[in-house]
Amino acid sequence: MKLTRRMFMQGAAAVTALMAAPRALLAWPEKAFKAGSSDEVMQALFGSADVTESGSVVLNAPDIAENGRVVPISVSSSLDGVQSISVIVVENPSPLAASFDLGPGASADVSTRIKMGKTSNVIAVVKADGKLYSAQKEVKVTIGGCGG
Amino acid sequence: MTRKLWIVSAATIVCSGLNVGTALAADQAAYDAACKAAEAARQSAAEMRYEWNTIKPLMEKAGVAAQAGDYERAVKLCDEARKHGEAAMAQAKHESEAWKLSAVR
Amino acid sequence: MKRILVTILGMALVAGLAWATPEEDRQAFIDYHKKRFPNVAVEDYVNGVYAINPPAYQQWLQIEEFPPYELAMAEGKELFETPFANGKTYADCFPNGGVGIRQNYPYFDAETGQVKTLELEVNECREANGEAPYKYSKGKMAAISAYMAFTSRGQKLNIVIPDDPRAQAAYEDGKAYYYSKRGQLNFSCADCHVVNSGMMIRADMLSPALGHPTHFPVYRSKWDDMGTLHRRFGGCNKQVRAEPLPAQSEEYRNLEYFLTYMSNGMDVNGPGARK
Amino acid sequence: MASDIRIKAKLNGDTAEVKTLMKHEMETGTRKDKKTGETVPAHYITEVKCELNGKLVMTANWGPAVSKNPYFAFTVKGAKAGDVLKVSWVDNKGGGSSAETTLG
Repeated sequence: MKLTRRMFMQGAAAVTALMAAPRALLAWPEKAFKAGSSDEVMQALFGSADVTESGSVVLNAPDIAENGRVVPISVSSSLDGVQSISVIVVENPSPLAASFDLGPGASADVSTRIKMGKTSNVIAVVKADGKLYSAQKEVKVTIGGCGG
Repeated sequence: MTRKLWIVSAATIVCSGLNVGTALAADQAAYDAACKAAEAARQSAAEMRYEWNTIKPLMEKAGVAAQAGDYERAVKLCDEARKHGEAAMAQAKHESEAWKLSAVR
Repeated sequence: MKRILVTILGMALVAGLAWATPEEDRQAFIDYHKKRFPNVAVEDYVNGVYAINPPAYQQWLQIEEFPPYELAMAEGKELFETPFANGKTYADCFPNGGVGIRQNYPYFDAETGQVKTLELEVNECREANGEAPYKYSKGKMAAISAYMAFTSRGQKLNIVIPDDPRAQAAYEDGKAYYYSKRGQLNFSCADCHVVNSGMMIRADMLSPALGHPTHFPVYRSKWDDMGTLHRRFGGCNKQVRAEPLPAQSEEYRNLEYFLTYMSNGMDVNGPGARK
Repeated sequence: MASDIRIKAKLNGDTAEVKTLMKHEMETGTRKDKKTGETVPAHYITEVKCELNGKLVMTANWGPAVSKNPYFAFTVKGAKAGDVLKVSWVDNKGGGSSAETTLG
């Protein structure tokens, strides 16, 4: 494995290089990440909160999170033409946890681990061929006492 | 050593006396005594490896109260700290034999 | 009369206990767990609470897909392989170059009359080579310990208590620590992890004692960090509101000696990931 | 130095299953330092890019709700042995890192 590590703060040249680099996909959606409700997140990300619940979106999350700091989540979809997958934790102060933009070759199947402050519905939103589909699940978060 | 302590206490009493009047001087001394007793109990429990982690916070709170002039509360907190220390010592003594009854066998 | 009888019985038991050998203790420990969790295979206890908690086990498997301790392992490997200023390495300090030796720790050192742990010897190695010792609870020590445990995965714990009264005293001392109630809550280690294992304490299931030391050091989500076994000992002490002892204090080393002996014959599977 | 991005990639036919683990604090900006009592400034990865032979296949946009030492797994179709997979991230303070692996 070849490794490189760059600190982009090192100089203006690096910053310029970054700006000049071709970027096929959109910039980091700041407004959506700063939004305080799931509807605001949807508006900021998609300009619409009009979403259809669909069995073709599969959200895999635990019923009871072992630890709210590390909740394993995965989202996959059998829909064609998936453009993006977003994960929204309704009760988090900033509900949008992550949003994945799929380029050519990427399968609609992503996994990550997220923080949850308390018990909440988690919504997976899949954008496919310009339309929005979702799946949701309640994940219980309990306050730990001892552990391990 | 005893003499030095006496001088320190005396100085404190004098200082308190100058600042807030003699009525509180006795309370400062009572706090000093209660605090000393608590610290002694804590140390004994610690030497037995049985110190409770409640003792130091109680004494810290007592110190804050004393600094604010609330000697009554400070003495109360120190007394509680001392009781925790004594309970820990009693626990140590009891457990030195009692543990054998709970071992898996 | 009844009370006197109970007292006499109690004394007889206490007297009887003094004669239990470590091997008898270990067998009793395993029998206890077999009775308590009849559906759990002994070898599965290396997975700690996940051996007895299926929903948590599923989440743990997902964490194990790419466990966070792998970052520490990589750091530990690099630290382990980087020579000291004098050109020597950790490999020069340990048998078999320090690889695949975790299962033999802790051991009784006849020379010093003390129980030696792996972490203690890592620092002895550093100091013998003119390097400053690491702190014992986390950080670089936990990283090196994680790497050394990883190279020993699958090896069977082989803790030896030699025919030396000092070694037996150290074992007994660790055993006493394990079963003695302490702190304001008046709980012993065993009260949680033997008597009440599998029960919920608030939102957490208490893990069983058997197999406990097999998977350390651990990355604990609660810490968001790595920690050694002694860091966990300190945490347990604090939770019963007792003042923790320093990592690698004689008491904790003896405790590790006893506790690891209880898991003799089980696979090393550290480092681990825990909630 | 030890990498702060670790990649595990497995090739199944023409599908690459990629798992990554990144070393990062992922500070939310709301946590208080226990010792100083001061709020620890937000510091988290905002964007992860995954490229196959230099072509962008996936961008992950993250907020501070992604867990410390983030895990990210995804699959890529149309991959073959010898392809180079690159993963890079940038954070909200302008830091960044990248690593690559050759599919085998």
